[in-house]
Amino acid sequence: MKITVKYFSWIRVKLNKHEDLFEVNDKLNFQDFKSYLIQKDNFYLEVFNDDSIKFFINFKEIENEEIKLHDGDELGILPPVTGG
Amino acid sequence: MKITVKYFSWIRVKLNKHEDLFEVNDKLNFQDFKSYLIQKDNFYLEVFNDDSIKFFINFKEIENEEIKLHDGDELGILPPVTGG
Amino acid sequence: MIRIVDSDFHIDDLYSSIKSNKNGAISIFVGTVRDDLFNENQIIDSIFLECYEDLAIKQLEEIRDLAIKRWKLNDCVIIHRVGKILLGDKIVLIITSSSHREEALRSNEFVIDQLKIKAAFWKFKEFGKDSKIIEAKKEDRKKSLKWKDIVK
Amino acid sequence: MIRIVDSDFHIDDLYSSIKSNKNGAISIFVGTVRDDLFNENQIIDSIFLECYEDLAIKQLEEIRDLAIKRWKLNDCVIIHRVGKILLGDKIVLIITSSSHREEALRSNEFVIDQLKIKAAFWKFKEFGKDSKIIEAKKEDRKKSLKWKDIVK
Repeated sequence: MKITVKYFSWIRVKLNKHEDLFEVNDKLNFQDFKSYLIQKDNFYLEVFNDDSIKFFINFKEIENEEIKLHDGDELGILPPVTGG
Repeated sequence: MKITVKYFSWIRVKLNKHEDLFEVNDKLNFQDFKSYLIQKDNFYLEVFNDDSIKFFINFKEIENEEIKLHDGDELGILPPVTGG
Repeated sequence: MIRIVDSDFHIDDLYSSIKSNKNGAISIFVGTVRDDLFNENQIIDSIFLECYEDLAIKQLEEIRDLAIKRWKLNDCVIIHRVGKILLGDKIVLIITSSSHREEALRSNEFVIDQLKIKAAFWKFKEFGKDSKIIEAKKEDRKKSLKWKDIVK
Repeated sequence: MIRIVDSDFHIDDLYSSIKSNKNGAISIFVGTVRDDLFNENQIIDSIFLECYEDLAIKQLEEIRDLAIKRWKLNDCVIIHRVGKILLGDKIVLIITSSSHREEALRSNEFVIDQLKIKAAFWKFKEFGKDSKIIEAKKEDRKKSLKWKDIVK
């Protein structure tokens, strides 16, 4: 299945891209997907260990890391917001 | 000396005029002027007994009733305001 | 800027007058003619605003100066209409501008609370050729008390 | 009305969109680009606003709906700019309209306080081709806590 990951703020700047499209095994949950990303690039470890960062699946904040992912899901990785 | 009296709100409506010009003796203070007005028309008794009404001499609220009046002074008689 | 005016005005014009690179937050309050002022089954579509202009200007300036001093505002604008004002139209507009939102918001509320009880304006409901005084509200007096210890 | 826009806007147009005979009080907040964001002796004359648009719209709608429900507002408008914004220009505008001023003012403050910590926007200072992230402020998080018991 395909998962889009969206980057913002300093993460977008550091990675120098707005998004990635990952092709992963079906039946992954968010926790599995985290491990997958960390394995791909150690940078994600920093992201997942930073408790100021929030994660959204399809525009809904993740409350339980065991949430199942589905084909076409969009993961948003959000550093602290500074709008207004 | 001449004293202008300005009427507003229900007082203006009741008297059906915006102002009066009174020719009075020199050396009157505000208290004397009150007596003068009440003598002229009993209606002023109602006005001076109504503690919701405020009195201004030359756009300054009267704090001491013994304040001296001067030729050309303007007395504003103000029912509770309702602007904004 | 303090103005007593007898016709409607544009908010953008007044906003332009306070535009400054020092501003981070601007609060604007608009008071309008509300239809539930008219709950007596009478055909009314306007109010009439009376004013003791020279005194009102002085009072609005005093309120503005207090607000600027207390909250270190960059600017404060007060515009008040007089005369006939139609249902839904603006009666008063207050702009407070500051570096930070807390100051802009708090001072804006102070100005409208003070204006309601301290500035020489009087409202009448109009029906046909007749008009009726709108009574002062006790709540307005109560609301203004909360500023006693905040603005000295 | 919730809008994310990439150019400046007129306040009067937005004010017209909420005009109603039910309104007695309208509070408008405008957040602008302030020059003291730029205190590093760098030649800067703008900020850049990044946004996660689909999420931000949803978050702004949630904030608006909470405000309308809690203060029984007649309307609530939120406009947020994105992209390059020049010094002094508007970043955000919030309108809350109500019968009474207390509700309009309080809800307006709630909306800006929430927006600051909950909506997916990010600010950068721009100098030449370079840009630098503007850090989140701890005070904003503290300010938002005061609403915890007021809006549930």
